[in-house]
This record gives sequence, structure tokens and C-alpha cells, in this order.
Amino acid sequence: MSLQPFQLEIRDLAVRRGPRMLFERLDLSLSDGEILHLQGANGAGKTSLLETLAGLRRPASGQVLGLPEERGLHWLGHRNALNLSLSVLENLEFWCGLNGASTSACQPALERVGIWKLRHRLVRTLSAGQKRRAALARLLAQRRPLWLLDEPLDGLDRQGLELFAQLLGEHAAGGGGAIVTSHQPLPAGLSGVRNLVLSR
Amino acid sequence: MSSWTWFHRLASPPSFYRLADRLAPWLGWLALALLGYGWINGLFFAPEDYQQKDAYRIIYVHVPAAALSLSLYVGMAVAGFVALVWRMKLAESALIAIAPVGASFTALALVTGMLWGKPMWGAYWVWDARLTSELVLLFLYLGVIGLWQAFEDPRAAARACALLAVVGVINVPIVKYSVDWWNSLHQGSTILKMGKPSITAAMAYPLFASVIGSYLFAGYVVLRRLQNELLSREAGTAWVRELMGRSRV
Amino acid sequence: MTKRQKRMAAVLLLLAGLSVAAVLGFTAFSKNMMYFQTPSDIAGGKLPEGARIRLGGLVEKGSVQRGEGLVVNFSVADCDANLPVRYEGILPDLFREGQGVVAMGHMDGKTFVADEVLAKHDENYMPPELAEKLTTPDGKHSCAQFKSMGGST
Amino acid sequence: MNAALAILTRELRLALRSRMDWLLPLLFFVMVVLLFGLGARPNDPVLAGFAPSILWVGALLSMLLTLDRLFRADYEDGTLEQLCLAEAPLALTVGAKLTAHWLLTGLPLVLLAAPLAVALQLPVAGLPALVWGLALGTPVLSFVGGFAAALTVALPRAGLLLPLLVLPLLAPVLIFGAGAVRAALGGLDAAAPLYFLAAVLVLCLTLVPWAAAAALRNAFE
Repeated sequence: MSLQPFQLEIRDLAVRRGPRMLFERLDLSLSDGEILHLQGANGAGKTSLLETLAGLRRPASGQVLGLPEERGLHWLGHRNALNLSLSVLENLEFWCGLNGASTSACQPALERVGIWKLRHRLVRTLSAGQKRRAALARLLAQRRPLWLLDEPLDGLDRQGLELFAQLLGEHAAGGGGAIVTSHQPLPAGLSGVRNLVLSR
Repeated sequence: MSSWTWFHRLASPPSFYRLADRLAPWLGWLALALLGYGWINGLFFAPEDYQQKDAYRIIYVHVPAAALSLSLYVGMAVAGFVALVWRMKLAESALIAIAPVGASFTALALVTGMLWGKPMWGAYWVWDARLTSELVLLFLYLGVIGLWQAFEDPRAAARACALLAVVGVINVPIVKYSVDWWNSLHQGSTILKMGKPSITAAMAYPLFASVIGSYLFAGYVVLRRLQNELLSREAGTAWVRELMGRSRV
Repeated sequence: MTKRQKRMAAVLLLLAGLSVAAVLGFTAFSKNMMYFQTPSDIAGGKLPEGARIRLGGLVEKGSVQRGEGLVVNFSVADCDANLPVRYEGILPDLFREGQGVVAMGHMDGKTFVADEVLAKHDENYMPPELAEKLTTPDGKHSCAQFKSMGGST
Repeated sequence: MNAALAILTRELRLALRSRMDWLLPLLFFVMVVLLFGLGARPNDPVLAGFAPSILWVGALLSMLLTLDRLFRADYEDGTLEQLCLAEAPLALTVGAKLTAHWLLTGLPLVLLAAPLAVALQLPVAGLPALVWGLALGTPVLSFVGGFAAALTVALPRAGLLLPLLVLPLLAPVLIFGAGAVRAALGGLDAAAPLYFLAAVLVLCLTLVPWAAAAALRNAFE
């Protein structure tokens, strides 16, 4: 199944957090096959921009056009959306069940991120990097064209970084797009990465 | 679309602030005049009641307070609804401006009602539908105020309060109609009743005056609170700085 | 399901829920959900012996008889029926003949034994002279506020 | 529907993992009720008169204990964000979550009420009205309580605020629930207050999930 092509268009976007205007007049576009690396100082509004695109937050003004429709995006926030008292597999199967997907995709996804052996461990007992891998497995268990990843490299070790680069590369090559925030540079070897620095 | 421009103009904080500034003194003075007429006449010159003698005179405070407790809640819930659906800033501020005023009038209605109930019914408090639901109304107001205090971000606070106010509005018809639905110890409505008037003119005119006067007074207080609310929320914007600069000279 | 169909389903569910709630609410109201019962209700034999109830009605003209100590016997009436009441205790200021009262107590044979009496005044405010004129000789001038639950008032 | 089922199984599975979370409020309920028994004079008939109120207030308080945690874990680990963005409407998933909350905290109270009422010397005539009332009323407690919990999920110290928000909204349930028992004890028909509770329950089931969903979305803005 190939991914639905899309052409994301952000026009004159302004986002506010509480009383503070984070940024105004932001124009941006992203189409399938592209990866955008979003940088900026703490508090510049990277996370808020991603949250706005994901639909968790309303823009103060401006438009977001051309988001891929139904089941169009995966959001991976600072937090992994993993319940500590459930096992890795139970967490993943819950998200598949909630979104009406088959649970048969869970095994290949966990194998791909290298934690299939840990599948019956409670998330509570995993390291930060292992949790991040489990969160990435959620993106793989159900294919969606647009990935919005907030600091996905947090806690990943060197192999983890390489794995992440591979996953992102495969996603883009398969017709997906991604917007990634990160303080560190994205791992080398990724092609088609654009950089954008948010500044006040 | 053009017919709506006045509406959007009105809803913008600076122009509403200026309008309120012009309107508030009128409300204040008018309220003072009506309340003066109503209370002096009601307390000293109206005839005494055939059953209750002079004790009935508490209606000149009790009835306006009770009516306002409901009206202000409805006003708050409408503001909340507007804030939720159209995300209008002015409505968010209005909700917060109304809540403490409504809570005060509800408390006043309860206290005057208790003082009236002791000599008339023979008890300060009975657990019947009208009294209980009015008490619940007070707690709903306090809930909105408490929720507002707990949030740091005023917009999130206003929307949470709006939801609570809208959900709580279900209590208003219960207070209003409890006396008709249930056989309550509390008497029915005197003013808003169909058929022949049940209060003589010499008692009624001061009552009307004190009700309208209290509404104007509540309007005055809400407007002034709303102005303060707008100033503190919009602090730092150009219009507030301009206003403050001017008044300092 | 498309978005439109989803919205339709949500609206239908909402309407269904609201109408079921309304039907249940009306059923509740059509049953007895009163702060007090009237003499007609009690005469109708709807109440069991010994149940603690509130009785509401007008004190009948000429029925108040003071007994030994604080004992008072009087009769409470609504538009259709009346009921003898016995009470021992201090009555509120507003208690007098022709006045609305709400009494808490239970039935003892044919008599209602009250342990608390509250005065209920009506929503009419007028000077005494006018009240004289409006009151009918049998003292029933505002019995309408004591609705019987099964009555035709 | 799949989504609702997924939430239900997840919640019940979590409940099996951390049993104390829902057993402690039950224990609290039992202890509150029994303390009233201990505090009263032995075989005091007054106790039976208060039994309906004691049981209802106990149910209300033990439910209050569980509210603060209702959405907090999901808010803190990021699950709530994903639920907001999921295909399934948030109102449906929230409804499922509140249903699970009732199954774990409300239903056991309904089952425990009859033996505790006997311990308080409530006459048998009042038992059906009590159990029916709780069966209709405890879901309302869960749903309205869930709404208040959703309003305060982003607040660090919501625990103190929750009673102020919840109790006024739930006052009618308490009045009619205890009123039904009192009516039944007096030999009167308890159907009217029970019908009223049923009406409130249906109203809550239809409206509260939407209101709670709106409150949860507000937590992210």
C-alpha cells in the first residue's frame, strides 16, 4: 500500500502560548519525500508549531493547508504515550486497536526497532532509549504519510541514532514526509533534509 | 457581512473599554436614584402587609438579589457559550467579571431569605427545592471562581470556567421553577405571574424600582470589573499603554 | 463512515439521549415528587399508616383549639378536603386561622400528629383593608397554592 | 466501537496490575460507613434514619478520591495527546474511560451497599430503593466527576479544587438517591426519585462525554 501524496502549505502562521506570541508570519511548505529539520533556541516555539500542525493547538492566525487526510499523520511528542504499567507489546496493541489497525503489524515493527525481545517487559523497567524505540515502533505499526516528531533523538544511543536515520530515510523514500525538531544535528547520511531555524 | 462590522468593533477590547467608560457612570447614577427611591419608599412609606406586617419589607432587598443571582448566572453562561463557540476574548473576560458579582447577590439572597424565613415560616432554613437549589447555585459560582483562580493562563482558565458555567446552567430552571413544580414552602413568584396582580401598587412601585435599580447597579459593577479585567489582560498592548500614558499626565 | 455520516450519527444519538431523558423526567414528575402532601392526598388513601410525611394546607377558620400546655388542635384544609391535626410546641408568628402551613408528622388513626409546624405565606402582598375585601367568608382565599397531586386544581 | 473496546480492555488490564488503586477507595467507603456505626450509640434507631445519607455521602467521597488520578497518568505520559488526535472521536474514548471508571469504583459500591446498609440497621424495606438508586446514581458520579477531572487535568494541585466543582453538580443525585430510600422506608412510592435519577443518568451519558472531551482538549492549549 503506497502512501497518500500530500503538499503541506503553511501560510502566515502565528502561534501564541498563553499571553506570549511565539512567532508570527511563518510561511512553510513540505511535500511527500521531504524531511524538514526544525531548529531554534529553547522557547522559540518548535514544539508549539508541531502541536499546531498536529491539531492539538489552534493557531492565533494564519492557515495550515494540505494536511494529508484521514489517518494522515503520526505525532510523537516529548512524551512517549506509553503506559508504564503495561508491557511494550500491550501498549503497541492498544494503539493499533484504538486506531482500528490489525495487531499483526506489531511484531515486524518491534523487530525493526530492535526490541522484540523486550516485548513482554513492562515499560516501567525499560531505559529511556528503549522507551523511545518503543515509541518509534508505534509509527511503524501503522503507515501514515506525515510524521511530526518532537525531539525524537532524546535518549537514543549511537545505534539508536543510526536506526532512526534509516527509518526516516525509508519513510521519505517510501513517499512520506516528516518535520523533526532536534537540538542535535540529524544523523549523517539522510538525503533531502531541509533546515529551518525558528528565531524570535 | 458588513452588518456585522459593528459587532466586531464592539467586541474588540479597546472600543468596548471606551464604550463601557461612557456607559458606566450613567448606570451608576441611575441605579443610585432608583435604589434610593425604591428603598426609602419601600422601607418607610409603603403600607404594611395584611399577613406579615412590616417583615415583608425585606422583599425590597431579597427579590432583587434573588432575581439577579439567576440572571447573572444566565449572563455568565451565555458569555461562556460565546467564549467557547466563537472564542471571543471579550466574552471570556465578561464571564470572569460576572462570577463574583453573581456569587455576592446569591449570598445576599440566601442571607435575607433566612432572616425572612425565621419570623415567617418559623425556621431559618428548610431543605426544600427552592432553597437547596439556590444554595447549589452559590456553590456553582464559587466553583467557577475557584477554577479561575487555579489556572495560570487566563485563556485556558476562561474556557474551563466557560464549560463549567454552561454545564451548571441546568440548575437555573430548577431554581426558577422549583416552586411551581414541587409543592414548596417558598411562595411563588409575585411579579412575573399571569393574571391579576398580587401586590398593591403602593408596594409594587418601590419594588419595581429597587429591582431595576439593582440590575443597573449589577450592570455598573460588572462593567467596571470588565474594564479592569481587559486592562490586566491586555497590559502591554498599544492601546493600554496609550490609555495609561494619557491618564498619568 | 464519512465525516458527514459521523456527524449525523452523533446528532441522532444526542437527540435520542435527550428524548429518553425527557420521557424519564416527565414520568418522575407525573409521580408524586412533592415537598408536602395535601389533605386530599391523604383522604384519597394513597398514604400508608405511620409514614413520616409533610402535610400542607390552610388552617381552617374557627378550628384552632388550645389544649393543656402547648398542645394545639386545629384542622388543615385544601380546596377539597380537611384533616384534623394535633401539635405540641411553639407555633410560628404567622400561624393563624386562614393561614397556609406545612406540618411534619405522621397519621395516627384519623388525626395527623405533627412534630413541626412551619407557616407558608402566599405570594400576595397587600394592606390589611384590601385583604379583608378579597377573602371569601370561608377563609379559602388562597388554597390554590396547595395543589393536590391527583386533584384537578 | 473498536476504540471503545480497546480503551475498556486497557483500563481493566491496568486495574488488574495495580489493584490498590481501586481497592483502597472501596476500603475507604466501607470504613467511613462502619465508623458511623462505631460512633453511634449501640443499636441507636437514629442511625437507621441516617443510613441512606451516610451510604450516599460515603459513595460520593470515595469516588472523589479516585478523580484526581482519572486522567492524570494519561496526561503525563502523553497518551491523552494521542487520544485527542486519534481517528475515534474523543467523546467516545472518554465515554469508554468513564465507563471503565464506573465498573471499577461505582459497581463495587452498588454491590457493597446492601450488606453495609444492614450493618447500619436500615430496614429491609429500604434496600431495593437504595441499591437501585446507587445503580442509577453511581454512573452519574463517575461521569460528572470525570468532567470535573477533565477540567482540572492540567492543574498541578487539582485535588483541593475537585470537591468544590463536583459536589454542587452532584447535589441533586444525593438528594434524590437518599430521598428514594426515605420514601421507601415511609411506605411511599420510591419510583418518582428513581425515575428522576434515571433521567439524570441518561442526560449525563449523552452530554458529559462531549463536555469532558472539550475540557481535555483545552488542557493542551
